[in-house]
Amino acid sequence: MVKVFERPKSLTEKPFHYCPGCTHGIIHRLVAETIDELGIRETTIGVGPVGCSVFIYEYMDLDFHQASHGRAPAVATGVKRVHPDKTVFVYQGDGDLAAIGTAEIVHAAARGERITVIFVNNAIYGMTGGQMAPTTLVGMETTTSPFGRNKETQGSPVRVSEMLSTLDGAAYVARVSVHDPKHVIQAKKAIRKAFDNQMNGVGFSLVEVLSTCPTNWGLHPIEATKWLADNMIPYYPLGEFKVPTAPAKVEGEVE
Amino acid sequence: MVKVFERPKSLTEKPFHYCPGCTHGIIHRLVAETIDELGIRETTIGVGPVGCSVFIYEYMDLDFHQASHGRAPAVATGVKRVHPDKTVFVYQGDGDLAAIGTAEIVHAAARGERITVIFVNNAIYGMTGGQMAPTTLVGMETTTSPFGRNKETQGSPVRVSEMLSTLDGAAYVARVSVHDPKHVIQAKKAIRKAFDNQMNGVGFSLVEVLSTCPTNWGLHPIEATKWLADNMIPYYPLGEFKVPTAPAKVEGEVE
Amino acid sequence: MAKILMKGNEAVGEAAVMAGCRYFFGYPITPQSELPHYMVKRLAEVGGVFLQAESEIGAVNMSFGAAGSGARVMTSSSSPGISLKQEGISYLAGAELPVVIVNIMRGGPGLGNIQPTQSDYFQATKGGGHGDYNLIVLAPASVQEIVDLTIDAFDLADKYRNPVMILGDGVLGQMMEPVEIREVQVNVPEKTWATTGAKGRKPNLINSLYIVAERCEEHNLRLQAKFKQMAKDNIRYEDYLADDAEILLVAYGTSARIAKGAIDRAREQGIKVGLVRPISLWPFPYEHLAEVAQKVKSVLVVEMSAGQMIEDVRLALNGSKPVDFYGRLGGMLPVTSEILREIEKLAKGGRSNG
Amino acid sequence: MAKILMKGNEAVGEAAVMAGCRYFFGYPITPQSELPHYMVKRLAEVGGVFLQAESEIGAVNMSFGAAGSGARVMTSSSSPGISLKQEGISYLAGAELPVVIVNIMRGGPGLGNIQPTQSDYFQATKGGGHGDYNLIVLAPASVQEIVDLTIDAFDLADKYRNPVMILGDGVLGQMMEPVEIREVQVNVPEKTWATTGAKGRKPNLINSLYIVAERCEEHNLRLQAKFKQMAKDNIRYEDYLADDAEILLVAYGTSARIAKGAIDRAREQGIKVGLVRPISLWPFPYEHLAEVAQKVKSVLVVEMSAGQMIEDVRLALNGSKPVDFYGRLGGMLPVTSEILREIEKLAKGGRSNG
Amino acid sequence: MPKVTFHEDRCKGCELCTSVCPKGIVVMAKHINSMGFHPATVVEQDKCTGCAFCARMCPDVVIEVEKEEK
Amino acid sequence: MPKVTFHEDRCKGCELCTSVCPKGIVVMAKHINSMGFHPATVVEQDKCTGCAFCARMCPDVVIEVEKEEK
Amino acid sequence: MLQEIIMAGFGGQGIMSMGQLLTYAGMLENKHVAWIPSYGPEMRGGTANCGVTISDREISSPVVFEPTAAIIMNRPSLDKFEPAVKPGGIILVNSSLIDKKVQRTDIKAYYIQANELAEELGNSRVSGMVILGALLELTKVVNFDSVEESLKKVLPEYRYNLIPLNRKALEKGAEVVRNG
Amino acid sequence: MLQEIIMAGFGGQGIMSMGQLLTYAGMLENKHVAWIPSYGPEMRGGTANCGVTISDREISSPVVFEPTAAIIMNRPSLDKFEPAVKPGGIILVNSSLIDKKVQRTDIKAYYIQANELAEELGNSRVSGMVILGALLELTKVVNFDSVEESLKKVLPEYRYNLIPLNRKALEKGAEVVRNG
Ligand SMILES: Cc1ncc(C[n+]2csc(CCOP(=O)(O)OP(=O)(O)O)c2C)c(N)n1
Ligand SMILES: Cc1ncc(C[n+]2csc(CCOP(=O)(O)OP(=O)(O)O)c2C)c(N)n1
Ligand code: SF4
Ligand code: SF4
Ligand code: SF4
Ligand code: SF4
Ligand code: SF4
Ligand code: SF4
Ligand SMILES: [Mg+2]
Ligand SMILES: [Mg+2]
Repeated sequence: MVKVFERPKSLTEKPFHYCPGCTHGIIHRLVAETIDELGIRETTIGVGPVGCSVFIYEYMDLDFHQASHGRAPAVATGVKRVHPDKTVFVYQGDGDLAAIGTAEIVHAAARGERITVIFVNNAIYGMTGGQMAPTTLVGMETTTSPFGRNKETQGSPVRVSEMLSTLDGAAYVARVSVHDPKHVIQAKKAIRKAFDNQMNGVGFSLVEVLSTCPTNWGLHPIEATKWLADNMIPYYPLGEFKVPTAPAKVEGEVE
Repeated sequence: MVKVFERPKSLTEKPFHYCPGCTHGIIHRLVAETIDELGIRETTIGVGPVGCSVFIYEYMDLDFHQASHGRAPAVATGVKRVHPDKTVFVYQGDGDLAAIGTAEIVHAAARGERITVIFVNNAIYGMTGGQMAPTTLVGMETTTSPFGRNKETQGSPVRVSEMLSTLDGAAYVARVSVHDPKHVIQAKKAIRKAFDNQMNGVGFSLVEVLSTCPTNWGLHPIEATKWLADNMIPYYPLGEFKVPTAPAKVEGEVE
Repeated sequence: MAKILMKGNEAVGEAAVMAGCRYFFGYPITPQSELPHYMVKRLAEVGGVFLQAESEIGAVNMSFGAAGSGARVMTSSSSPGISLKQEGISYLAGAELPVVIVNIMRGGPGLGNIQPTQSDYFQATKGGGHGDYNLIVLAPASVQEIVDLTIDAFDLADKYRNPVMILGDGVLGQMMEPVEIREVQVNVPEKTWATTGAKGRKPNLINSLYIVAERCEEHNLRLQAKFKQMAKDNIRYEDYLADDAEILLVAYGTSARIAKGAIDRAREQGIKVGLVRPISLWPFPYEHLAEVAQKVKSVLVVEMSAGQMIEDVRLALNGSKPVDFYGRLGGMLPVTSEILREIEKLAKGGRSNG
Repeated sequence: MAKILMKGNEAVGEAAVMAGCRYFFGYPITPQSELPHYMVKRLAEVGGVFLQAESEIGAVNMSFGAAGSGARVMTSSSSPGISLKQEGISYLAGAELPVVIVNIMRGGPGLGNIQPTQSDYFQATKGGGHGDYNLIVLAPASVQEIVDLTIDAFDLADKYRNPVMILGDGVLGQMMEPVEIREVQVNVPEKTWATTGAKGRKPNLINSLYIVAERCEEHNLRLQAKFKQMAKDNIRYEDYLADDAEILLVAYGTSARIAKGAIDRAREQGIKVGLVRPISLWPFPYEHLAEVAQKVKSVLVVEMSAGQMIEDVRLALNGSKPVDFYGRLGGMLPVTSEILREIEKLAKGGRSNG
Repeated sequence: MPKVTFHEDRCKGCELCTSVCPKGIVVMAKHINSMGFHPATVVEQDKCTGCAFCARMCPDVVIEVEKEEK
Repeated sequence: MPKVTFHEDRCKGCELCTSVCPKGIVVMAKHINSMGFHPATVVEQDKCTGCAFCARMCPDVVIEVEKEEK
Repeated sequence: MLQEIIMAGFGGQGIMSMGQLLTYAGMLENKHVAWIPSYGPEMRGGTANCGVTISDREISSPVVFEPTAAIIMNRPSLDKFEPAVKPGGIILVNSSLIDKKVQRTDIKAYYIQANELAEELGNSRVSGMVILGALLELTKVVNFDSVEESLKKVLPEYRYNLIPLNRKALEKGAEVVRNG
Repeated sequence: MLQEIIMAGFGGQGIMSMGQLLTYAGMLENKHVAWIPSYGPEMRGGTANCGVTISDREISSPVVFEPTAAIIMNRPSLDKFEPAVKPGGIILVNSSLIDKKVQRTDIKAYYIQANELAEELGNSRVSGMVILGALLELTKVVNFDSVEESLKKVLPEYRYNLIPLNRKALEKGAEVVRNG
């Protein structure tokens, strides 16, 4: 007998504190699997956000930085500049990355920082009690859009992957989902590519992962995955928005 | 004899403090002309940036807010929400808007704030002594890129208009230039549209104006206009990136 | 007048609405979230604007715009978010804009935690932002007082054209007490300086830039004169069994409430102990404290911090009395019995070593 | 050792490089721009990294990442930019990261102007960010001292794993004086806590989050013990003709230089006046000041602010001596002759009313 | 024959695994685990194809899957 | 006949107007204005078409253009 | 009269609302009242507790450190709050959910099969009200009518049908401790 | 010896570098020196000035409020700095550019046709050096050799050919005031 599926080595034994059915856990696992596959646990440094995944450093058996809300890409920039030979990745929620951290992610991408960003879009502020995020769909009820997000007064959801794809510095940008096993497998591939790029010295890579928040969506976990498929994917189409065009540059090479 | 060209009424008599040949002056004039044409001097509120144009409030005969560096779109949001019936415009440089103010402009656009943004892109920090801006072209020498902007370490210039065009909330986004009279006339048309949109209750409008900084580019004003045409326009193509699709909504109407 | 049971955070919101505030700009953060959650619904009822900004910086600058446009405006956050607002707060003070800022303090430094603290006292009272400026800082200790002080805060902000801060903590924000919801006569002074469109008058300018040093000094001198006036007119405090006290406690907000509990128990033992509770932290009741302290043997400051207000207490007493300290840190609450122990120590003539 | 003539801002940069700093993260702002302009070239020579961030917030958080990765790091700004960094500074203190932060102060509040001031004293010394923490704050008064203190700043930051601030102003940043460029023995302590990849050891974590209040309190108590030690070991000051002084001036940085000029002139008139110049603003030389002041008749504090350090002076003297104040605001410099006039007033037994 | 193992203590009873098993052999147990949740479990283990859908979908890494070597 | 007027005191001598006049009739004066710049001025006013290119290009709003009513 | 009451259990047991209900009742009787929740990371972890102070005099500290009475709805809460109860105070344990006994002898412990009693009344969800009834009986902190009255303030009108059941639960709890 | 010197004029006249040169020379003579610019909004406006302090003793204040000597290269600077000069001090006016006369009688004024003298030497750009020469002659603050030496430190090597001209300009200025 061989194990065809087991707990990745890069995860600690600590149980996740996430709510039942929250897909943050799946995404953590995919990152850990990727790090295991690449054999880079000892040379990878993670940067975590403020959000439900704030404790990611307890779950991953890696060196980690706990960054201030929204600033993980700037922290990762500091880390990567000191350790250009290490793999540096960032894990951020949509409030963290797409609201308060907009400037930091845009400019990390524009600079082509050689980091990998895992961007968990669950269309809500999970940790603080289900407030509207920049990614909240129009009409969606949250604690700060109790009558449903009103496009006229509260604006339209930001499509982060599309926005960042306009930047020359962004080498790889993809949107995936984890609402069913097939998509989980695709998500894993995208995450793998995003790490591969960094190791090849290619610039900034970001994978946007559509994720559920059963608690704040007020849905059973299974309903939540359906809701994601039915409502989020139409507005947030899946796919690769940008793939590296030029052959990978050797670190430090300058045009 | 009739005056076919005269000083717009919305300008005060105060001479601009700009360096000789700095096209900030042309752009100020175009905004003033537009306000004159629309007859909205008494119902318009301006919000100025920190940058060479920080004294715009001395030159325009309007109510004005002097905003903190980069935050003019947020200030304008506050103004517009209190005075939805007034015309609110923002004037910002590229350091102000595209660096420190990234989050504020992206989210004003995403919200579809009914404001008009005049975005002066001169590819440099003028006021503080010619440092590299997010819009500085690759290879361009500035006080903080003395060896020329290095794409590998300092990143690639941000195309703001293209980036903001990905947002549903942005109704009108255009890039124009003022390096010769023909383009000045086109620029004026775009600015006019951006004000018209607001008055029609259409969402967020932004006009990116390519502008010169003879002083920090180290060029004679005439050379500077040529340099703009030859170097900036190829990287920053002119045109309308987004025009309102739906018929203008009446203020307050909600879908 | 009807009493209703309310959470502190919600009471801030209700009081703001009572005071005529129709604009709220915020960004989510624990432990103040009940305030925006309340405001989004309540402002919809009264035709106001609730806007969740992209960040605390967005929120404070939206407040700048709305206040400069003549509106009564509130913005709210908790410690890390308030740190982010420091540049904006300095701008509000410099441009003389009336905004009510709420800080429901939590554990620090850094991300810390979401438990109640009082460790932003210095930031609030000495100026966390750059330049010479002062906020009026009001520290309620009950839900009723939250209502009263929030209403006053709007009047004071308008009166002086200056930002006013309500400084609370998680305990005050989350606890429920009865409050009287009274009719408030909203008297907003005419704001001829606000940007409303330059119709039939010279343009109005909302500004903190004075590029020529001489002008900037003049502006600052004018501000300083205003701060002096503000300081003179707005000293607030509560004395609790201070008349005959031999031991004087000084504490504000939640720690003052807990201190009162300890005082009650000490009094039961016959120890003559009282409390001065500063309600306005800026202006600080220096003179009152000095006066009350004249008659006491020793002074104990109780804070949920490493000791911040104690500096103001020492400045007030100017060496006239020994000042001891009992504090808890990082989101822990002072405990009645522990305060009692410190009191007993002082009563025996020792020094507290809290 | 060769002397060269250098601008203060450039001297900060050169000293940083001498101290082994190879990472600089900044964002342009007057009047500190010569520092990044110098660093971008100098770091290229020594194989370091100069990075212009998208904002001051970006810069302080990049510094967080680089310092947590084990590097010697500097970030620099001026007043409004430093206000924006307050959340980040609180995080640096909370996560115990050694970063040298430079503030070349300018006029405030708000946008103010770009002229020299000292009005960020409170922000620097009392904590402009949230939570209980302290920075070591060093205030040079000459270009040579800029070099010396900047070098020390890196050592202190590493020694205590704490951010250290160099607090200057436009005069110090822009003026030129000779400096000795000496060989510096760079001794960076081993940083076993830094994130370098968890190879053959447990993972390292750079963190300021302690979600359980008990843990957060423990963390804070540990920090407080460290701050106490820092305060004990790092008091710095200069006495100038203070031995026989009957009138004592207290001033730091640029205003101390100008005060010395006034003292020289007063001494020519036979007035016995001296100066204590705090070099470390935190820790403040409370005890030394109290000691020196014992022998004097009166004390005059000179600041380029509305009076901030004066609170620490009053805390030091604890009521033992009257403390007068002369200050200039909004970017104006104190003038030698005006300080002299205040000294003369005090010499005649009057009170200064600066 | 493929084998799935549930580390029951970690299960939060979210039921996602049950919804994705192509064989429908993952169900929720009646009992409560140490965290207070009804854990998932497999019935009719012999029908399992070892596809690992359940495991890939489990947010709490409860499930291990083994297969015979080929 | 069209007429251009230069508010000479405001001119900063940037020469942009000279570079865009299709008739080449805008030139820099020898003298220095109150701000210390050589101001622009028009020679051969009669060749002016009133196109206002000079005025549109002037960053300092120095130039006014008049035309006969049609 | 000063009663400082802790109510503690799992999230979802309605602890917080029960505390608010009691507080409301105190307010209706013109007493001084305060309610204070514990908040923070524990909340997601599952435990929930709140403190209720009801007094004739102004309330000094709303934070309850040494409760005069404690209602305990799960095992971890018993461990946490048993040591805190004021000597001479009372502790009410829902023995349907907790098999452990109170160790201290200087406080008075009551074990109430609240879930069973509630089910007897036809609805297991009123187990909290059963214990609350016991508390009222033992402390007389407020009277039953006030609690019933507050229910009206707290419940939406279409839920008023639940009031008689809740009243019965209160009385059931009272009866149990009255009888020993 | 304590000399506090103001140099003031238009931007572009090389005022700042001239001040730095003098400072450098003082340093070479092992004197205590400080150079301080005015900065800020004026700079873009056009005026530029700096203060140089050279002293035998440690320099207290590097800020020059009451200069012992002032070099004035444009009219606005004359208006600004004439009142500031210390009684008994000297003021050197470039009379090629300024037709106004110094009003004060308690200071000594020198008018130097610096531009004409410089042109005589073949290069109008050394007008500043002419005035500096006059200052050195009058104050003896540093000697000519030190200034020449500092020029070597300040100029790139391929510019060393300019040194003799500058030296001549210094001497010219000295000569003018020596004689008159
Ligand atoms: C400066 C600052 N502002 C606000 C907060 C409060 N806060 C914590 S997490 C969070 C948002 C979390 O949402 P998201 O990033 O979408 O992550 P999720 O919880 O949904 O995974 C906020 C606003 C904070 N900690 N710091
Ligand atoms: C918070 C803050 N950071 C930095 C500055 C300094 N600053 C003033 S203007 C400016 C940039 C100006 O560049 P840009 O926006 O491109 O305008 P331009 O001068 O080129 O028109 C900067 C960085 C400031 N005033 N405030
Ligand atoms: S609140 Fe939402 S995002 Fe956070 S752990 Fe629960 S389900 Fe996941
Ligand atoms: S510095 Fe550049 S942008 Fe600023 S006024 Fe001068 S030319 Fe214009
Ligand atoms: S491995 Fe596949 S078949 Fe087996 S239990 Fe899991 S999902 Fe069902
Ligand atoms: S998916 Fe995992 S946590 Fe959820 S029920 Fe199945 S085994 Fe349990
Ligand atoms: S109006 Fe036209 S033709 Fe006349 S001067 Fe101007 S540019 Fe030349
Ligand atoms: S464009 Fe205007 S400012 Fe420039 S030279 Fe012509 S008239 Fe003068
Ligand atoms: Mg989220
Ligand atoms: Mg620019």
